[in-house]
Amino acid sequence: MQRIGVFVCHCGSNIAATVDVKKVVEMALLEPGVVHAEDYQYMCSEAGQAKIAAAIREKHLTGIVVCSCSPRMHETTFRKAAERAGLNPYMVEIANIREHCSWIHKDMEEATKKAVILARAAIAKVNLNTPLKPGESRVTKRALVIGGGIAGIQTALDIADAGYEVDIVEKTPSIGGRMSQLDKTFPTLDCSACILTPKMVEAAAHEKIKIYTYSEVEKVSGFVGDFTVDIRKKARSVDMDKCTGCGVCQEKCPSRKTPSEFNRGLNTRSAIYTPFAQAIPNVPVIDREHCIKFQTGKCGVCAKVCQAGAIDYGQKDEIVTEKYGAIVVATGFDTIKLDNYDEYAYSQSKDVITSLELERIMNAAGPTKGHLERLSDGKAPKEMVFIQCVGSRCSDNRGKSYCSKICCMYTAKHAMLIRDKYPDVNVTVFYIDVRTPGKNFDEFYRRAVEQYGVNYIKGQVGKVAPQPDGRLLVQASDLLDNRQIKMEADMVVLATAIEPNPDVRKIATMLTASIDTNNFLTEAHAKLRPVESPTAGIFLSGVCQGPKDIPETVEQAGAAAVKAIGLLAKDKLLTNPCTAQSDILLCNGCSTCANVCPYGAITYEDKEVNDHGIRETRRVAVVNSALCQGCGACTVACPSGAMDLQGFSNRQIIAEVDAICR
Amino acid sequence: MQKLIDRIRELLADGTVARVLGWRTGDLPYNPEPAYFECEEELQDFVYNGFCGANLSKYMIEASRLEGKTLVCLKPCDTYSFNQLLKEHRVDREKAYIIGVGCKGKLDIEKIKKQGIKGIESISGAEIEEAAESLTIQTIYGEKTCAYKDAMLERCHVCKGKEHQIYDELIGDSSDTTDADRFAQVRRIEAMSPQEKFAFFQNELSKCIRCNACRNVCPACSCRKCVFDSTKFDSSQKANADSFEEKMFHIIRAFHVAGRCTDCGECSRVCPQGIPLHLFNRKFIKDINELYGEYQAGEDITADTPLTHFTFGDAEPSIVGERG
Amino acid sequence: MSIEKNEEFRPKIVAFCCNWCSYAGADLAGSSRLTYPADVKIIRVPCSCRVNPMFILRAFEKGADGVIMCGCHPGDCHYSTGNYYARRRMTLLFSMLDFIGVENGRTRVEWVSAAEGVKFSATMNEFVEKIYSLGKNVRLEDLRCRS
Amino acid sequence: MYKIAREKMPQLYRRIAENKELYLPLEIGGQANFAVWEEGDTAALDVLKTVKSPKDAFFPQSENLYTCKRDGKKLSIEPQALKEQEFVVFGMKACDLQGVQVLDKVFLADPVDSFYAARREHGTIVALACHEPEETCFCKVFGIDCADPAADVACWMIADELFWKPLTGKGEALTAQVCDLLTEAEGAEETVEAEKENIRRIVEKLPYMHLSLDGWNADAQKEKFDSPLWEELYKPCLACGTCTFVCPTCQCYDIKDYDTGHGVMRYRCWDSCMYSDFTMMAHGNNRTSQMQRFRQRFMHKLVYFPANNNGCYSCVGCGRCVEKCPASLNIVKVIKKFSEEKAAGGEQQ
Repeated sequence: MQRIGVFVCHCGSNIAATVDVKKVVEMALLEPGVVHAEDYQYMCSEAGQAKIAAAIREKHLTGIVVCSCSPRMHETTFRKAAERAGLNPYMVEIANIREHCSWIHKDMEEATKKAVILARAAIAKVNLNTPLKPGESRVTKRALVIGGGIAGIQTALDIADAGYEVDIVEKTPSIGGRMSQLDKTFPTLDCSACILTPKMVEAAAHEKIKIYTYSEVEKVSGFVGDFTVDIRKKARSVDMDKCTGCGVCQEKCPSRKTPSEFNRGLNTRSAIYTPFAQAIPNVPVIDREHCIKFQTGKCGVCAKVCQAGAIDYGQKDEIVTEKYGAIVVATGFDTIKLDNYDEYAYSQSKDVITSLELERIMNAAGPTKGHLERLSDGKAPKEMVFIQCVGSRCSDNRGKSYCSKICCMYTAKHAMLIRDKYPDVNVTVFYIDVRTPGKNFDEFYRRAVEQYGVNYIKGQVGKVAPQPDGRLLVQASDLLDNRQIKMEADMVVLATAIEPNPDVRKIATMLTASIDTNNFLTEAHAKLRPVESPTAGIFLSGVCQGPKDIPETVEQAGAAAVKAIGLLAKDKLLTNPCTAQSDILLCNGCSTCANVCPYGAITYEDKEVNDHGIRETRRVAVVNSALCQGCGACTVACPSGAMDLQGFSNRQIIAEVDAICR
Repeated sequence: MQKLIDRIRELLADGTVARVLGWRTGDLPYNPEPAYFECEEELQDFVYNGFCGANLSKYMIEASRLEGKTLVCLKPCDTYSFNQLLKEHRVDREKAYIIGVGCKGKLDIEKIKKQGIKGIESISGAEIEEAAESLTIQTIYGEKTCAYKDAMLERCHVCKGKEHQIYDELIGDSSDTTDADRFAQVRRIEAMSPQEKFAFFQNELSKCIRCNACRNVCPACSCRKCVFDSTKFDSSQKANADSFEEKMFHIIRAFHVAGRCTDCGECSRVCPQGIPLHLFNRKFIKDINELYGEYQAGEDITADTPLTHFTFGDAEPSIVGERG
Repeated sequence: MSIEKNEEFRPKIVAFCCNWCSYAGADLAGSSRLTYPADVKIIRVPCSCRVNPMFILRAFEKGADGVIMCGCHPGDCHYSTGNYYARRRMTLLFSMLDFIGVENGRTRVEWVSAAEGVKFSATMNEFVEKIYSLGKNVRLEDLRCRS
Repeated sequence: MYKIAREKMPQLYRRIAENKELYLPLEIGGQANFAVWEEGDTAALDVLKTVKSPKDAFFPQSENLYTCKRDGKKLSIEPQALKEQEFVVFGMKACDLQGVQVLDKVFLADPVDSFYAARREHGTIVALACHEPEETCFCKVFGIDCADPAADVACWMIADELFWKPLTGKGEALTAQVCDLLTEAEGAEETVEAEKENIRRIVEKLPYMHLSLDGWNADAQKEKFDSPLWEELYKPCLACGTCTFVCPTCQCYDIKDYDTGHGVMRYRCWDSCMYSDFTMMAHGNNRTSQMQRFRQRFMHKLVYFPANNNGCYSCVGCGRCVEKCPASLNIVKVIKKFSEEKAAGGEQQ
């Protein structure tokens, strides 16, 4: 039997003016288990807390109920006070007789009656409380960043600068990501490579950062503070230590027909290659699928020409197992496939291109060495059409329902750059809305229209038809003038929607991080915890969480780093003790609970049980209290009642219900 | 049936299976019981006829713990239950050798007796071989006949189909015996006024004697310890001391199996008081189908179960009132 | 209002509120002095997904006349997905209660954010009024509790 | 001997109900069970067996024992009043009558169960002979004559007339109360005898009537208890309580508390030896497997009870469990199995 103390706060007149606090004390004393009750002016004051402490000590209280303001206000205060007096902090319950009672009721009798019932419910609950102790777990002071684009690089740099080790795992042969493919960036028109390359170099040179390129995360186990990750280092076929990056192998490689991923397939590369000149590491990989040596066994030119003897055809994939305290996902995006948008003739005409392809065409290192030309015949275009929202803001199932966010701005950038460099080219942009929230964004767009004479038409393009003469007939509607437009263009650029990198689904499953219907990783809270996954210890950086531009990505990368640093700075983690627990004897092992757990906190083990003398091995649920956040979804999903939530147990809630309905 | 027995004998003899879970012939013409057979001579009592309504899936929970494989005879509708148990890790597929047995509708002795047929000595027409149109019943009060359809279990009138969902081999033909709308009665009740609904269920549930037959026969109610037997929830009640308790028991039971109930109809088959317990389950199934998309538990074991899954655009609970 | 008309009957109403949104919304209603009848008593739960249908039936058993559950708006759940599960569970439960003839107005779910003190108070006023109009719960009560 | 025409029966019910509770087989939701008759109800007297036995009238499925009330920290205890209302159970069959005899041996033996005793004292039983016994009946095996039920009043329904014969003082008193509705039945003895003969002839044809109880006695306790047959027999058992709850002789009960919010109601309710928490105590269960619980039921009915009650079995052959067991298990199958085994054993020797 508990020995319960009840403390009724006047809160000055906030409570006492409407609730007869003496009556509450008197009635509380009649409840089972209550051995002490008193009221006081301000329970949260030093003096009030001292009264609580004194009563705990003198009356040997095992639980207390404070009738006061909302627990959201002072629950922590009273828990700490109880703890100082030697009582387990989870033996404290609050009856909210201010926000839920005195402040909303005017009639004293009625308010007092309600306060008595609320106190009674809290007493009934605390009668069933048990002392709880937060668990502890160690923190491995190293972070893993998945993805080596600008988001991953920035996150890694920030974490490393704080003094923690960081590993970056990048799937492709080089870090740099999408940003390395861009020519210029809005709204300042900086050269993308010029601002990205120093960051790449800095990351590579940082003593706290280890970069695994051409590598993938294979397996993740463990939980916040203590993840174990298997990383597959794919065989590069080139010895990283010996290679000097001279590039001779690439020049001499006889297999040159592979579409270049970096240039979006607009030109080709050799089978041994580095994706781009500034690649980090500047060590090529052999694409075994297209390598003559690997396919036929006859060739070996690269090994012959390599002065350093770095070519190693026998290299095998290697699995590295590392421990991490925090994991940041920065897997980025790709543009969507345009299979559902035949009307734009993307697959029929070489002169219909995506914006990302235009970036490569405009880039001096790109397939046309930076000359704006039609890919079909190499002629300079005179008339260019940009189509916005291709696959974005789509109300049917063909594309994405969301706004890709970056297209308005990069199209303004493209239009401006073309008009600047080739003033004789006419540029027309078909848009639904022009969205330019962001610092200097609208000014940028207006410059495109006002200074550079870009022709913006609000309207949708219905069809792009290649003509016999090689030009493209664009049929559109002008929504403002309410007329149909037919115009001929030399090139059409599609502002193609972006979507999360398709690999993210696999990674999310490994991390038990939740993902939304568009494959974006879900944040723990849309507003208040935007860079954390609901799964503890997993953080989100960049477009994997939602569409964003470079400045936003960098901001979020920094924010994710701060959250990771906050975690790594701790020596150990105290876990919320109000977690779910499964009764091994009642558990059916049916997996229902695991299906509703948003944190992947429930696993199944075959355990030896002794069920009243019957010894057998059973499949039972095990809750990892470091991962469990205490929502209670599993407790209701569990049909046998094996799963219960500490601090909000079935019996506790039922006791409250009974006390209220009595 | 001979083909079935021959095959079982073979599998038992060559050691493929350690035992057989089927039906043993009863001492009355209509009461075969679920039974294990472990050797050739025991098989002489093996029977499979129209009265073998019992769903043997649930016995496989226990059988999964035994050494060696258990051959189990499952009718098409029983295989849904087996699948569901498999999904919930309650049975071990490796421990089961499933013979999908043919089914042309199972018989309900209560329905025969309700027609005033009593003192039954023998029944012919319940054998499985050919689909009989009628039953001939010898009684101490003379010979009676009864149309096969009129003696069929309620669940067979809303048959889920003749396809077995899981099996190692099939023996015997099945037919789809559907001749009624599965949700007709649910719809009829839905159309009643609250007073009528309440009166209907009060009348039915007042018969409940809390024998727990419905729960214990139910393949979805496979908890090691039911919440109503456990002290953990403060819900341990044995008797219908107040009319509330039956409601609590049957609503919660239906809720616990919602999305998992395959509508095998065993609950209604075994209720000694003839309470149409399947109505609770069907109501949930109908709601799930209408609100969250067609779902048949036990059909696809990889599918998301309705109550452990959601969509962002799910109906709000207020739809209950809005539907009228 | 019907409250004055019916002096005798004071309903018992249990409100389950999730800690993160609705309980805070109720706090805000309090600090904004937005009144609602004292018949409503709030039980704090971590999330709407913690509310077991058994709790709701238990409340009726013990004499409650109405039960309302409040949680974060769909999409805003502190635990991401809790209220989505709760929504399905409660929809089915309420539908079943309706099916067996328990007046549908006695149960309700409302999504109330921490900023919606006004909505909290309005919802409670509306719900209490509804319960007054329905009168005493007799269809789901254990009569032994009256003694 | 008296008689009354069938169509006049409602008048009879009404008369009895004037100052007594009248329990009759009533059909509710398609199932006949004994329940208190109210004006307008139609009796289901032609139903041979009600689903539940009429034992509820004397030993209800659940009944309050006492109530504790809490007022602040003060507790008060109110015992439950004993039954004082006179009542009549109309239409009980011979097997169920024997069932009451069995209950008497349990509840009226020292220490007397006062709740049960009060009901027995205030209850009058009007029994009805079984017009057409069925294949699940085996009362004769226990020496019961379903053609001639001995209660306070014995009745026979022959054609459209009910023949009424008071046998005890209570029966005479009831007869006096309704005598103006009854008519003297002259020469009825012959009619009734013919009916009895007819019933007995039917009984002879029933499949279970020649069941042998050989070997079911106290001496066989250990042999029966240790028999390997139980392990085989119990297998289909679902551990539900159907057999025990429809049984006219099962008498086990559990005592439980119900929290009313203002105190506690202590009540008893039927328990079933088939339930996993049967006889559960603080240390756990003394029967841990379903086989043990299953064995308990039959050992109790056929061995322990007769051993303690001069050979009186606590089964009356009503056959309800035969009809209602969801797994088609029953006491007949158990008895037969043991007999077969014995016969087989005999042959071998």
